[in-house]
Amino acid sequence: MNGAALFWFFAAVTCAGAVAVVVSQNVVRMAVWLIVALGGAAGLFFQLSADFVGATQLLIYVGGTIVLLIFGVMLTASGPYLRIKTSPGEGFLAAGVGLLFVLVLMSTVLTIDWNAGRLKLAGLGKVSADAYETALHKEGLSESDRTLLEQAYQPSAKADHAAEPAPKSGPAVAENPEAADSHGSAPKPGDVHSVPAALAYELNPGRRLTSAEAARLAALFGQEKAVVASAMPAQGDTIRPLGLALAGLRPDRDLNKVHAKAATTPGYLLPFEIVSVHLLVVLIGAAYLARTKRRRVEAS
Amino acid sequence: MQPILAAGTIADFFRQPGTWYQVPDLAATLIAAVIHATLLIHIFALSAFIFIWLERKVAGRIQDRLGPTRVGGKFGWLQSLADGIKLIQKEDLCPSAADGMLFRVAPYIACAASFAAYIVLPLSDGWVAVDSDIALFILLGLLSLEVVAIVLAGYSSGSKWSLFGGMREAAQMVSYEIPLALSALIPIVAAGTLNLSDIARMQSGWLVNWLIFQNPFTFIAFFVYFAVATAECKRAPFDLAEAESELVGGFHTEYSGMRWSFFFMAEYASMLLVSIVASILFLGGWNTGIGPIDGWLDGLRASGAASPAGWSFGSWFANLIGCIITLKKGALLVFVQIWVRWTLPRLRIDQVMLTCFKYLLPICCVLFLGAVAWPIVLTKAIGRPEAIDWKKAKISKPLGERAHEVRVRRKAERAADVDAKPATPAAFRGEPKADRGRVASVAREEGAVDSSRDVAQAEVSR
Amino acid sequence: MFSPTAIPKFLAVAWLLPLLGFAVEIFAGRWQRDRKDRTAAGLAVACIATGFVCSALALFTWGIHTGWAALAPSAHGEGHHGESHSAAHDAGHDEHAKADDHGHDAEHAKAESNDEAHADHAITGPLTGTFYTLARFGSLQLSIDFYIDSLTLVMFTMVTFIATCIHLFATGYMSEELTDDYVDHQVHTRNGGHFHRPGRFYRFFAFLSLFCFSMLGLVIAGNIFMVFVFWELVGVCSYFLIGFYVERKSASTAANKAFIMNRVGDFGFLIGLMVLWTYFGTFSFGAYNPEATGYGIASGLKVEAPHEGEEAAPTVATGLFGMARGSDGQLRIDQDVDGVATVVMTQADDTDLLDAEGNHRMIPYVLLTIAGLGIFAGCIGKSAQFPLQTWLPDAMEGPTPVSALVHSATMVAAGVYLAARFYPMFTHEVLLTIAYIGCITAFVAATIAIVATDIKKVLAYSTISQLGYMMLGIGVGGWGAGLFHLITHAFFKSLMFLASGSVIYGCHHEQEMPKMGGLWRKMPITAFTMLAGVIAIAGLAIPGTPIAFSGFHSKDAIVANALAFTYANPSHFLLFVVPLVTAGITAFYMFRLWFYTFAGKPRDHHVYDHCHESPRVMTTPLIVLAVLAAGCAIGGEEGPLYKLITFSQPAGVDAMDPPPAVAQTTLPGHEAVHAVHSQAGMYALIAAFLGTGIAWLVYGKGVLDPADVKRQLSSLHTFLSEKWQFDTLYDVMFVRPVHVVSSWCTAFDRVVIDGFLHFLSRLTIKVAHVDRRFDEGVVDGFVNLMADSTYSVGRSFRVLQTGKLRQYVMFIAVSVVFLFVLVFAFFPRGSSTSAPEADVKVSSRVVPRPEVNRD
Amino acid sequence: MAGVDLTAYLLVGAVLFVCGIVCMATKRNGIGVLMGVELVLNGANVNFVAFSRYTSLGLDGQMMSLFVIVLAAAEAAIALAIALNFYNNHQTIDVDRGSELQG
Repeated sequence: MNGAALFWFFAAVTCAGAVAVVVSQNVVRMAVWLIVALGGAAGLFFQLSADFVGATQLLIYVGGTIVLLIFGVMLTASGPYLRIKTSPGEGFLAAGVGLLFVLVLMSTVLTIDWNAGRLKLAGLGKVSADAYETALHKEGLSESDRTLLEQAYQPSAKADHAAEPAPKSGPAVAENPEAADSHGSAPKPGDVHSVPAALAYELNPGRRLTSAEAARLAALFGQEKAVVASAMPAQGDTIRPLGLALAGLRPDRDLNKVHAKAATTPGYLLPFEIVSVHLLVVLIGAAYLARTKRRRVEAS
Repeated sequence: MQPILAAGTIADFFRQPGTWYQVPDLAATLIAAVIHATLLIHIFALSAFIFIWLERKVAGRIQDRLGPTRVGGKFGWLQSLADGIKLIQKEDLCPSAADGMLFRVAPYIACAASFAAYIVLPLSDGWVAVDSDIALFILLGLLSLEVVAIVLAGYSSGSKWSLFGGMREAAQMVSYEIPLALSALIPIVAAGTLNLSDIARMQSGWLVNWLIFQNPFTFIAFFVYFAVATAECKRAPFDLAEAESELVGGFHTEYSGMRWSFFFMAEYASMLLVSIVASILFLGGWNTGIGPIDGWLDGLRASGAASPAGWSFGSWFANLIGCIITLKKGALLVFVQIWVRWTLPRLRIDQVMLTCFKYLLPICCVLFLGAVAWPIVLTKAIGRPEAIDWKKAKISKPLGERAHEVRVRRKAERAADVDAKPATPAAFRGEPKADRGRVASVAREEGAVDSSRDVAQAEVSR
Repeated sequence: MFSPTAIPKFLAVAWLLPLLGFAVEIFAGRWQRDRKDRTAAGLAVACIATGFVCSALALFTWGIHTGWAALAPSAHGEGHHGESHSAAHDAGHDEHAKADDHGHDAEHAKAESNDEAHADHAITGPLTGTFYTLARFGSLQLSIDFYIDSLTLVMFTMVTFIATCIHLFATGYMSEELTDDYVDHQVHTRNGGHFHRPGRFYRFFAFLSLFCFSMLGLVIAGNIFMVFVFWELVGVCSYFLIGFYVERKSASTAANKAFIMNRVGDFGFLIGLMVLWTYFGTFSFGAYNPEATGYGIASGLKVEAPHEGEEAAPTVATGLFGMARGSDGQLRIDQDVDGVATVVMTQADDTDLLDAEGNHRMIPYVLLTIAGLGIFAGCIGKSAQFPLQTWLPDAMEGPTPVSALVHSATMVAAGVYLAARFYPMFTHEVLLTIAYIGCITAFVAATIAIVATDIKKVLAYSTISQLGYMMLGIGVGGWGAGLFHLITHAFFKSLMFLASGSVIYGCHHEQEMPKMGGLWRKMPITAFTMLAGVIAIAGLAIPGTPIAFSGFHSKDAIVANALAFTYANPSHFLLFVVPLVTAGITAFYMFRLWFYTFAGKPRDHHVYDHCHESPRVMTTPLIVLAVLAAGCAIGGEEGPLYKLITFSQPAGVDAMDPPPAVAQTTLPGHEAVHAVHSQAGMYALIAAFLGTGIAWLVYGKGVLDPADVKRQLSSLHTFLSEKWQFDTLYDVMFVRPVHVVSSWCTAFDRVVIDGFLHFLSRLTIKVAHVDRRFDEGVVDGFVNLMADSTYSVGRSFRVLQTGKLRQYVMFIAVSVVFLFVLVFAFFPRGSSTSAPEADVKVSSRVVPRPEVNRD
Repeated sequence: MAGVDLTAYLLVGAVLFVCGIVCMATKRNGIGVLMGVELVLNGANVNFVAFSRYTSLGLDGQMMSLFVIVLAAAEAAIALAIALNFYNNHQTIDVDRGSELQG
């Protein structure tokens, strides 16, 4: 509960800060509100157990970039408390467009079932009919689970296509041999032929799933680990994997791999180098651009 | 262990099911937060209280006079209190030329930034509000927020003196953050972690275990860090932002009363903060530096961790001693800062920037390279482990070994933590944890333990 | 120290010291304190004087080792040539016998001929050897060789001695250059002033040193290649020195003229060189041992002193002289069936040389003649013989010491020396050519000298004339006589030049004799030393007594040879008559010069009043030279000098017995010459006295007014003062034809080639015009069309380009929203969203397909 | 927990993003435009981190956000230098005055 409260608190702070940035007319105040917004975003990062990103946000954004911006404000202010006002018409137009934009984005966010993607990646986007039936008729299945199962899945229109590429060993779960390995109730290869209806079930796009429902579904299919294993660890201890990734190693991917023989996941060594060089170049370039120049003689 | 904003063990305490003091989750969190904040604010406020008095006394002694004696108390220790009362009584002025909102909010930002950094500061083993793996990083990030307050104060005052002070402060702080981070990075490189508790833990034992004596580069880095930290707190000889002789008072020229004093509380709090960080990074943190005593205290702490309640009086006592030691070390360094202020003349602003970019920054870079190369050179080329049998000598163990021990200990504690409460219901652990998936976390722990075991085996075989 | 091997060493030191001096002096501008520093001159004098000492030592050593055989009174008591030579041979045989007595065999004695124990009388022939081998290309060896016989030694001593005197004199004469601001009065700047420049004292001496080095190198040279190199070095040095006053137009022109004239001669020289190399395959003069010579210093100083009559070791190849003529000194001429004459080459042991096929190696007689003529062409250029004589008078533009050096010891002597050196290679035809050339030169120059008024010009023409004498002497078989005259002439001519220099110096650079007169009162030493020189060159003597100046003896020898030659070949009587007449003219113009300058009354009081005697540093050399000019040839043909020279005369060449079919002339032998000697001497003396008398009458006594004579014979006078119109002749013969040809070439160039090019260019322009129209009309039109259309399209779109950043952001936002709406409207989210399809799927679930072949 | 899942974070990100866009579109002050850019970048960052937490994106999301933060700092430095140049040339920071490229 406290997590949710903190989220709403930070979300409110972030959004309020962002809106205040848009609304306020004084640049320095804008900067202050930007600090608020970015600090709130940092809080959100902490809340998302991305400690390092949050701290980086604080250090670089709030402590560095904003100070730089304020610095710029001071250097470019032709008078104290400079205000350059926007015309009301423009303001209204921008507000309208912004509203439209936010509506578009929100509708997109809200209409997409994000958990469907997760389940698909875990191999539960399309399950075989017998797996589905097995899960549906498991002993002690609660009513809510049953409803969830029925609502979340619908028969696949392309069952024949889905069945064809199934592996010879015959686990019924389509398209995902890894999932089949850990499928506790998978039928033995011998009785494959005895199953009469080999139709598959796929996720129902009309039913949006919450995270909890997705986790529950995964648990029902015995895929609990697979669904969450690829997500970030719950703890905030992200610096070591991040550092290793920057050094070109991905233990978070490679250690949890089912197939040990698979190629190791590439890290971020090259982007890291590129960004470092880029930063250096940028710093030099900024110093060059901002250096004191001989002021041109005013031509009238 | 947790998202750092979840309030840790105190909250857990109030969530304990079946007890009379069980409160709802949100309330528990709030209570824990308040308790933590109260504790920290005491350090924050008291440190200012004491150090302002100390500053006056030290200044007096250095200037061959007594310093405050009249207001009351022995050695005039009530002077700060009297000052505080006076400041509270003063009118809260806001100049008409000022940007009122920013003018009023700036001191709070300064205080908040300085105070927030205490969140991740361990005063003793486990006595930390948020035990984060990137504690030092967060600390530096929060500390860097203070500059925003200074700049805002300078800008919003509507005065040239303030504006100049703010600009200077902005330039100085942004510049000095680079050598500060770099010099703090040098013990980090040696220790291999950003977790301040772990860093302090691995310095347990004899004096030579302190990171300042780890290698020549950390030794130099300590002094560099201390100088840069002094600049970061805008202390003399780097106090250009408030240079009285030229800028009247710099960014706080227009302030009065409590708002004015907030800046100084923030300053003294920052001084104590960077000093404690220095003591943790270089000077052993809460460790005494005497092997047997440290060993005894560590044993007491371990007994607390091993007990079913999670703590014991012994561990509490050991931590109290550790806390006192930490604060003493910090106070000593603060005293050095005060001493420096009343001894050295102030630099010019261009000299300040020159010192940073032409001297401190290159020195830090060299030190960093040296610190990185040191273990390679020492263990590969010179062969330090073979040269002296550290285990037999029992003076010190190689740092890598110590760090490994600390890591293994932490893993074991975590595993024990998980194992000790297998039946804890999800409600007790809080909704977010359930959301994150306990099984996954356990699996990850196993993986982590496995990997650390692999490392240990590799070391053994080597 | 005085072993035979020391001789080349002494000479090498004498030769290289001036080079060292040059190398140091040329940088004197750097190391000297200022322009007034005389160090360079001192160094130059020291070098050349040391060289003289070394040369004298070498001569002395040589004398020891020949037992002064050259000077010993011969058995016949009359200094007979052949006799003296055979005496030398006898001495060689004696030595040989002595060696046998010591128990050594012949070869052994030869091998150890360098050994001091056996070397007391070892030297009878030339010393040959190699200082340094530069390179070897197959059989061609380029090396620094030496070829030392008595001629070489005498030349060395003479050159170094005279050069020393001239150097000494020059230190006084050139002292005007010892300044930072030398004013050249003969060069006028555009603003009417005179040309100012820093003094070039040191540079003058540097070039003098280099000049001496070159000349000495030429003399010591042991092969013809080396001769050529130093030949050219001498030329370039004379170029530097003649053009010393480079700012004067006349001086630089004269330097160019000298250089170019010499090139003409050198062309012939090169042809001769190539012919010789092609047929003989060696450049070397004397015998050398190809196996004994390596490269570098290690190869140095290998002295070969072959004895006549001894068997030469087979490894010893024979030099040019030995190959052309056998040990008897005769050409071995063969005639094949076609009557083509060839000369068979021999080895040192008189066996025939064989080529690779085993045939006799031989050279066609004609080619040998051509080679000789070529070599002599070089001598013509260098010694200013007809027809290349015109450069020498112009060369007077150089400082007087240079003139003295050029005219006496170095440059012009080089030609005569080379002609003498190559004497064995010359056939009869060549010798005859030499004789005639010399004869013509002597006469022409002498006549011009009569009318010359410039004191140095007179001397210059007399030089040419005397050189002609020398050539004549060599040409008529008087090898010794020619060289004898060369040496004596060197002394008195250098004396006279230095004396004239003294006059010029004393008269402040006044060179015109008509402005002088009576100067002997002012400068007695100069006047009387000059008089000694004049007497010497005129060949005066007191009849019946041995009292005679050097010129008498040497000229007497030449005239005697010419007379003997004329007796032997009556058709060539001119070769006697003309020199005789010339001898009279010589006496005339020389005394004319002396009387003009020193005797009589001063004609120009301005000059007279300001002139003065020269300082002692200049007069001392004059006195020394005067003594030598008078007495160097003491004893005449029985005297030491003549004997020394003729000691190394090529054996037998003066009395060849040629096959009549080949050679048209006969050279007189010694006997013949000796027979006519007193007769010829008398003729010459008479001629000299005649000339002297006329000169005294005209210029001394003033019996005849020269101006009257000049008026009477004005056309002749003009002809003579125009130098026989030689310059005009060359102008007509060479310069104008070249101009004409070049004008033809210009016309061809202008009309044909330029015309063609102009046509091409006009054609190109025409084409370009057409192309331009196409380009402007079609290509540009198309491009412009495109550009215009693009431009108009851009214009229509420019409204959108507001330049306002915020509006662009707004555009982006609006377009994104628009795109979203578009996508949502026209691209629904996949097929499964539509309800009917879902129904279909449900129905499909009802009717499951049977599973087929899941394996 | 009801309500707080990926969608909530994405909505916050959307708000930040749109605020940034609107800020860019309305602010005449050049530095205000820069702040809008920062907001937009932060909206994206929130999305990245949220995806990293709630989807299989994992570490890559955080890594991307790190890169974005660092590059945004670089961008701010450059943009500030440009703004200073702009100010030097126009004596104001009003971006509407810099319309030399108007068509």
